[in-house]
Amino acid sequence: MENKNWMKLEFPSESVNVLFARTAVAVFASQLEITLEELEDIKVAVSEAVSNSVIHGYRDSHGTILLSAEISDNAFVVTVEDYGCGIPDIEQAKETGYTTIPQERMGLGLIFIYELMDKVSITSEVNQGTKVVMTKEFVLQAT
Amino acid sequence: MENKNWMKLEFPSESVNVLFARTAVAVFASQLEITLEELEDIKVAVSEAVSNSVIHGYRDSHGTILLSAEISDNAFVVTVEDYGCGIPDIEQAKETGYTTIPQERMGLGLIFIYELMDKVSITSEVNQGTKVVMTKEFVLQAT
Amino acid sequence: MLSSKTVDRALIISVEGELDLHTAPPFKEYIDEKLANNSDIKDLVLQMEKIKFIDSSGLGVILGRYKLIKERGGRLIFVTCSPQVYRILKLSGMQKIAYFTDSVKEALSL
Amino acid sequence: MLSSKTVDRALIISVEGELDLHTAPPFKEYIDEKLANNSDIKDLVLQMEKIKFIDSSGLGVILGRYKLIKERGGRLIFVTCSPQVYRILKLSGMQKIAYFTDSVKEALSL
Ligand SMILES: Nc1ncnc2c1ncn2[C@@H]1O[C@H](COP(=O)(O)OP(=O)(O)O)[C@@H](O)[C@H]1O
Ligand SMILES: Nc1ncnc2c1ncn2[C@@H]1O[C@H](COP(=O)(O)OP(=O)(O)O)[C@@H](O)[C@H]1O
Repeated sequence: MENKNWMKLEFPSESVNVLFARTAVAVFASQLEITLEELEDIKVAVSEAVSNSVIHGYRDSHGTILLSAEISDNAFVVTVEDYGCGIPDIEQAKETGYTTIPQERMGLGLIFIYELMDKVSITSEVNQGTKVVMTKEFVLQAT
Repeated sequence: MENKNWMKLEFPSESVNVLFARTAVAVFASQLEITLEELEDIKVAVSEAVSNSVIHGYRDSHGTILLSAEISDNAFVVTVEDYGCGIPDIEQAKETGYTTIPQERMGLGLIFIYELMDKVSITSEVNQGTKVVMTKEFVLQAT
Repeated sequence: MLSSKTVDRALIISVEGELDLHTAPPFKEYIDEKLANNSDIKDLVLQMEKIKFIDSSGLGVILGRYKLIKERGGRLIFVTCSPQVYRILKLSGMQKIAYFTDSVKEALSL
Repeated sequence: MLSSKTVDRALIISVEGELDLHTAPPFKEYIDEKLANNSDIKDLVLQMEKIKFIDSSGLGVILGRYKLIKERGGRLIFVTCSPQVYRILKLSGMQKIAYFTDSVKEALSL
């Protein structure tokens, strides 16, 4: 790899694309010498963030989801962004078991993201959208 | 799938991304009930087009490659686009064995693309870039 | 992707593939129909060997089914989880409420 | 990803993975070094069983090595190509210049 590698991916908020998104990120990440466990952590975190954009961000609508990944010296950074309804209270959303769709969901998605990734930052604005930046740190050994 | 599905992917012109590009397209295409052979055709065609953007389009430079895929009623359409040096004479470029890097290349890439896909359209402008649109036709059976 | 059989009062489900937002709903419906059609069923035995991936959407369905069979006095029993899947199940505290075994035979003799 | 041995006057190469723009250059260098270091080598035997993917960049390297061993009076022999790989090799007319076999033993007895 001559330069720092990155990728940007865009797709509509269909549930079938959750698998596509996490697999694409995993294929991109596999150029790094990371463990199977780290790769699985990233896949689950991406799956949660993209699922949230599909079911919450675009709950009563359809829209586009932006996914990007970037390899830096010692970290793999994934960003999932939607232009959906936004989160009014992020601290509340992060609580274990908190969900706005209690009849269907368990409120574990954000918990998993924080558990599996090393750094997480969520920014959101009501009716504007939500952006989740997730970082996995490691000693980079590019192949 | 409620709507017609699509995806757009962007990445830098590094050779390591050729594998990423064809695998991402294959994962996206796997939501269709296509044969292993059709999937392989698409993978090889994407690999050729992206390789061409890396080695020819951005021969003396680095740049961004755009890859998109779209599922329509009876076809899978993949587009590979670069903003590189362009092709002065497309008819000549399509000839078997024609290559501008004869010490390294065999001039088979475009031949393979035309052989493996059902419809191909190439547009190019010198110093502006090249766009290859490749279509695989089939009876769509979305899962 | 889904198959099942009933032995004694246990519903044994074999799942294949990836359990996420897209595949969890048919998985849920499949189990709920079996439970609705046979009120004898108590235990739910999930053969996880061929599950390649699970996230909170998949877990949510399993936790929801756990509630249903608990009301019947049944238990939730996992058979042959991969290390990756087990890690994710543990994140949700599943090991506190469910049983983990290495074979259906072992699951049925619990 | 690459290993080799020499039997009689044949260089037997085992390749693994995907042969494309990124992996073709080390593949080329590996073979060229073996050929340069041993002028006795005539035939090139490629064990293709573990090749998952090949495109024109991979093919280009193989066609280039074919030219080198042809000058030595050698032959190019493929062992156990998958149907997918064989289809792509055929597109380039490889079956007109190379031999296709099912085992190294068969390749060496040609
Ligand atoms: N992208 C998003 N857009 C809007 N709301 C979101 C988004 N992501 C999360 N939320 C809100 O945060 C809550 C908690 O999310 P999460 O922990 O993933 O649990 P769950 O998905 O089970 O509801 C959701 O119920 C939703 O209200
Ligand atoms: N994206 C591109 N940008 C600029 N030139 C291109 C591009 N794709 C193909 N070409 C030109 O067309 C020629 C033939 O391409 P191809 O058949 O793929 O053979 P090869 O890659 O082996 O040269 C190339 O040598 C190059 O001059």
